[in-house]
Amino acid sequence: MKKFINNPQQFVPEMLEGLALANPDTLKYVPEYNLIMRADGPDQNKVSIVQGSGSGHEPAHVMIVGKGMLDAACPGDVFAAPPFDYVYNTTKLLASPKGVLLLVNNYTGDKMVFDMAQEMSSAEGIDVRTLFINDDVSVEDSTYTIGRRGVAGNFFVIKAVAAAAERGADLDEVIRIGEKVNSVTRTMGVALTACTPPAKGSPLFELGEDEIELGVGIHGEPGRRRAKMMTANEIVEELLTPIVSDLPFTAGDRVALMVNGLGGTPISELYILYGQAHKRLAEQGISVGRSYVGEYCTSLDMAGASITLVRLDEEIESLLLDPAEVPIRVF
Amino acid sequence: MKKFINNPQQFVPEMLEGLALANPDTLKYVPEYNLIMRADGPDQNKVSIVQGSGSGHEPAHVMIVGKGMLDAACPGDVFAAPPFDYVYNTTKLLASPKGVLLLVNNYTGDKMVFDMAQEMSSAEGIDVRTLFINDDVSVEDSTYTIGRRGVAGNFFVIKAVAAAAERGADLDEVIRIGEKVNSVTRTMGVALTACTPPAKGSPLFELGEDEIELGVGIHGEPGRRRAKMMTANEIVEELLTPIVSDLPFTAGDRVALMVNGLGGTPISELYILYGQAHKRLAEQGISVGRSYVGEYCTSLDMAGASITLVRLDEEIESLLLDPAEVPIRVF
Amino acid sequence: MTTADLADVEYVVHTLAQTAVDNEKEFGDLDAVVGDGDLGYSLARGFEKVLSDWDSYKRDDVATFLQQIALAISSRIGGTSGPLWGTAFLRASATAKNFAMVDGPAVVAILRAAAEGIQARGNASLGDKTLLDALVPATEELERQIVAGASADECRAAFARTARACADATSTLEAKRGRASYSGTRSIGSPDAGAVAIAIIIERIIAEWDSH
Amino acid sequence: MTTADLADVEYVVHTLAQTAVDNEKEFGDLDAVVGDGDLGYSLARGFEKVLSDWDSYKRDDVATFLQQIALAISSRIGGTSGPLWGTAFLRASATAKNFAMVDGPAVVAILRAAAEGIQARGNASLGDKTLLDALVPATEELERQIVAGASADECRAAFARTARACADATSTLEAKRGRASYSGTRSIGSPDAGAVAIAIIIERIIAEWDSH
Ligand SMILES: Nc1ncnc2c1ncn2[C@@H]1O[C@H](COP(=O)(O)OP(=O)(O)O)[C@@H](O)[C@H]1O
Ligand SMILES: Nc1ncnc2c1ncn2[C@@H]1O[C@H](COP(=O)(O)OP(=O)(O)O)[C@@H](O)[C@H]1O
Ligand SMILES: [Mg+2]
Ligand SMILES: [Mg+2]
Ligand SMILES: [Mg+2]
Ligand SMILES: [Mg+2]
Repeated sequence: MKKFINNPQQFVPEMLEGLALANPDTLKYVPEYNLIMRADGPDQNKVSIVQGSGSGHEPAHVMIVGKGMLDAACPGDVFAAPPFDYVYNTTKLLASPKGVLLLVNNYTGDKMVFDMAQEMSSAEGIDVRTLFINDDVSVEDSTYTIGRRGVAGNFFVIKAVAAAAERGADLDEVIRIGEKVNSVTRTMGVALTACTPPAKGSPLFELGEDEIELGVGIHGEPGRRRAKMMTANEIVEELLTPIVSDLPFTAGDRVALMVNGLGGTPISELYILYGQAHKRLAEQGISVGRSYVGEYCTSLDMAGASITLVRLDEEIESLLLDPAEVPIRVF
Repeated sequence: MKKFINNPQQFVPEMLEGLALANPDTLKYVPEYNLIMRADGPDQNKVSIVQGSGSGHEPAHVMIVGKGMLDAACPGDVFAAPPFDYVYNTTKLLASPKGVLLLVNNYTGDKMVFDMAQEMSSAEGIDVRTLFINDDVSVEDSTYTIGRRGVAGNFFVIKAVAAAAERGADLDEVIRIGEKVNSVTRTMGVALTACTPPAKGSPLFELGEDEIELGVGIHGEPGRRRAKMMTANEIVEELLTPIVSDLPFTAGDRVALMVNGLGGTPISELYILYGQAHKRLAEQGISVGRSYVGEYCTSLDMAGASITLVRLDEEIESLLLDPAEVPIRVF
Repeated sequence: MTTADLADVEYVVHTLAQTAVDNEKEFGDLDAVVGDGDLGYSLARGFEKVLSDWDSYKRDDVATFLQQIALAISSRIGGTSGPLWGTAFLRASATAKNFAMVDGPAVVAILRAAAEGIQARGNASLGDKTLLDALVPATEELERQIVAGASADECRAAFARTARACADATSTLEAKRGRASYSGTRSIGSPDAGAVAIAIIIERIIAEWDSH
Repeated sequence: MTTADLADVEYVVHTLAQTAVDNEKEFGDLDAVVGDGDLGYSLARGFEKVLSDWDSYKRDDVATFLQQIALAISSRIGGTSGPLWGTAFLRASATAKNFAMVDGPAVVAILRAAAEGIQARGNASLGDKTLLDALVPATEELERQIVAGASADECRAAFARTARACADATSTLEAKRGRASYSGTRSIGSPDAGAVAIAIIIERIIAEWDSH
C-alpha cells in the first residue's frame, strides 16, 4: 500500500484536522466525535441537517458541510458507521428549536446506530428524525434483507433538504422533500479495481486485469457480478439499463444525470461516460436538465464510477439550483 | 489497462464532447481543433484568455473554461502539445479587439508550437501574446535547458489574469499580472504510482511497492529522484523545503497553499498533506491566506500530489477572490 | 454470587478482548472476502480501549461490570459490530442481575440473552449467515451438555467444538444480513466473518481456561 | 530534374511514413523510458494522415511535394515532434528548390537543411541527446562517402550504419532538451527515442531501396 498517511489509525482524524485548517472561517472540528460542523452552527432558525456515515467516501460528507448544505457531518472510521456515542453527542450539539434531521445511507450498521441515537436523543427532548437513503438499484429490495443501499444519489437528497431547510421549511416539510427526492433517485456503480483501506493495507478483493465488478456499493465490498472488461459505451449500457427500467424513467422525463467517480478514476474518463449516457438518454426521449460530473461519493482509491438519475420536477430542480458554499469549491 | 474508454484515439474528442453535452449553455466544442470555448465567446470587450497544453491533466484546462476563467482551452492529445494548426485557428477564433493572451506551461514542444502560432497570428494582425508559466522547483533552471516546467501553479496565473481581463484590464496589464503571479508561485510534486496513457495501455514507468518518485512533472515522465516510501509528514517535508527555500518564502509572508492531486489519489489523503503543510508553514511564520485542496492539474490516473505556494499581496489575493463559473462546479 | 464468579467473568471478557486485539488482521481478512474488511479494525479499536481502561471499571457485581463493558463498546466500536456487541453485553448484564451465582444455567441464560439482544437489534434469523449461526447453536449445545450432567471440562469443550463447527458451516449459507448480503449468492463458499470470530474467541477462552 | 528524382523522394517519404505507423508501439516505448511515451502516437497519427492523403499531394516538383508534407505534418502532429518534423520538411523543401536534380550533393544539402531547421526550431546542440545526434553525423558520413567516390550502395549503407551507431551511442549522453531532460542524469543509460526512431527509419529506407 502506498498512500499519503502517517498512521492508519490517525487517517480520519488527520484528514478532518486538515479540512478544518483549510476552512478556518467556516468549519469547526470536534475531535471527540469525529465531527465537522459549521463554525457558526447550529442555526437556531432552521432545521439542522446532519449526515452520518463511514469515512472513505470523501468528499462525502465532511467536505460538503457549509451554508446551503450540511450543518454537520459525523463520520465513523473507514467504511464503518460512527459509534453510537458520536452520533448521540452530535445530535445534542446540533439541536435546534426547529429540529434535527439525520440523513443516513441505508446499511445495517448505520441503521442500527442512528436508530439508537435517535431514540436516545428523542428521549432527551430533542426533535430529531432520521431519513434513510436507498438509491442503489443493484441490490434487490426484499423483505429478507435490509433493502437497498444508499450510494451517490444521497447528494441530491442532501442538496434538496438542505436548500429547503435554508429557506425555512419545518422538519416535516424537510422530510417530505427528502423522501420525495429519494423516491425518484436511482444509482448503479461499477468498479475497475478494488480499493485499499489504510488499516488493511491491501486491496479488499482481487480483480483480474480484464475483469470488472458490476453493481458495487461504496464500501469496497464486491458487487453483484463479475464481468469481462468492456468499452466505456458498453459499461454505460450496463449501468443505465437497470436504472432506467427500475423507476422507470420514461420518454418526456427531465432528469439530473450524475457521473460519480469512485476515487481512482480521472475526470476525463467520467466525461466519456457522461457523453454516452447523455446521448443514450436522449435517444429514449429523456432530457438532461442538470449534469453532475466528478467525485461526489467515493470508495477511497477505487477506480470506477456510478451513474445516478433523478427525475426532476419544478420543486426539486429549484432546490438543486439554490447556492451552497462548501469546502470542495474550486476557487 | 482498465479504463472507461472506447478507443484510445477517441479519448480526447469523446471527453470534450461529453464536457460540451454537460454544459450546453456555457460551452462550445469545436472538434476540428479540439477546442473548448465559451458558448458566447469571444467577448469583444475583454482580452481573451486561452490556455493550451496536452490533455491528460483534467480538470486542467478544458474544464475551467467559463466566466471569470478561460475563454478557451486548446488541448492536444494526451501529454502532447496541440498541433500548430489548432493553436493558430483557436487564436483566430478567439481574436478580440483587446487582444489574446495564450497561457502555456513551459515545455519544449508547447513553447515551439505556441511561438509558431503567435508569429503566424501576429502576421495576420491579431494582437496576441504568449506567457510561459514555470513554477516547478524540481527542475533546475540553467541556460543549457529550456528551463523550469509549468505545473499546477498555472491555476493561480490563470485565475489572476482571467479576473483582471474580466475587470477590463488591457493586454499589457494582464501580462504584467500574469508575470507577477508566476514569479511568486512555486510547486513541487511526488508520484506514488506511474500513470497509464490510453494509447500506450501500460504504465509509463515501474515503481516498486515501496518506492516513490520525487520531483515529477505532470506528463507521467519519471521525476528527479526515486526514494523509499515515507510517511505523509515526511513527504510534506520533501516537497515543502525546496519550495520555501526557492523563492524564498519567509516569516511574515501570507500565502495561498494548494495541495493538488495527480489523479489517482483520493481527496482524503490530500487533506492529510494539507494539514501538515499548513502547520509546518505556521511554524515558520508563514500564514495561509487561501487554501486549495483537490484535483487541479493531474497526470491521468497517477497516484500522487503536488504542493504549490503563492506569495500573496493585496492585488493577487483580490484577483483570486473574484467569482468564476466553470464546469468543475459542485452544484 | 462469589468473587470467583466475577473472576471468571473478568477472565472471559479479558480473553475475548485480547483475542479481538490479537486477531485484528485475521478478522479483517475474513470480512474482506465478501464484506468490507473492517471487522478486525472495529473490534480491535473497541476492545483495546476495554483493555486499556480495564482497571477503571466498577466491579460491584457481574451485572455492573458487564454493563460498563457494554457502554465502552458501543461508544467506541463503529460499524455494525458496535450496536450488536454493545447490545449483547447490555442484555447479558441485565440477565446477570437475575442470578445470585454464575453457574452453568446462569451462563446459558446470559449467553441466550446476549444472542437475543443481537437478534432484536439486527433483525437476523438463524441461517442468515451471521455470528448468531455460531453463538446460538453453541449455547444450545452447552445447555444440552449441562442438562446431561457432563463435567465442566466436557461442557466447555463441547461449547467450543460446536461454535467452530457451526461457524465453518456458514460457508454453505447465503448472506441475508450485513454488507456481505449485497454480494448475493457470491457469499456462498466462504464462512461468515463474525461467526468465525466468535469461534476463535470461544476456542481461546476454553483453551486457556485452566491457566487463569 | 527528372521524374526518377520525384519517385525517389516519394519512396523515401512513403517509407518514412509507413515506418512511423508500423513502429507506433516501439517508438512509444522508447519515449517512455525517461520521456512521456507519446512519440509513437504523435508520429503515427501524423504520418497515417500523410499516407491516407497520399494521392492528394501536388507533385509539380520535389519542393512542392515536400512542402505539402510539411504542412500536413505540422497541422496534425502535436507535441515536440510536430514543430520539429514540420520545420525539417519545410527547410528540406526550400533547399530542394535550389537543385535542378536530386543527386548525392543535393541529398546532403537537403538533409543538412532539415537538420538545421530542427536545430533552429528546438535550439538543441549536438550532444544534447536528441534526434540530431543521429541525423547530423549520418549526413556528414554520407557526404564523406560521396566525396570519396563511393558507390551509391556503399553511400547508403554507410549512411544507415552511422545513423544506427550514433543513435545507440546517445545512451551515454545526458538529455539536455525535451521532456527527457527533466530526469537529469537518470536519462543516461538509455538511448534517445527520437534518435533511435531516425535510425530505424533510415535503416528501413535503405533496406528496401532496391525493391522500389
Ligand atoms: N443484521 C445482523 N445481525 C446479526 N449479525 C450481523 C448482522 N449484520 C452483520 N452481522 C455480523 O457482523 C459481521 C460484520 O461486522 P462489521 O464488519 O463490523 O459490519 P459492517 O458490515 O458494518 O462492516 C458479519 O460477519 C456478521 O456476522
Ligand atoms: N529541443 C529539441 N531539439 C531537437 N530534438 C528534440 C528537442 N526536444 C526533443 N527532441 C526530440 O524529440 C523526441 C521526443 O519527441 P516527442 O515525444 O514528440 O516530444 P515530447 O517531449 O513533447 O513528448 C526526443 O526523443 C528528441 O529526439
Ligand atoms: Mg464496515
Ligand atoms: Mg509529449
Ligand atoms: Mg465489515
Ligand atoms: Mg514524448
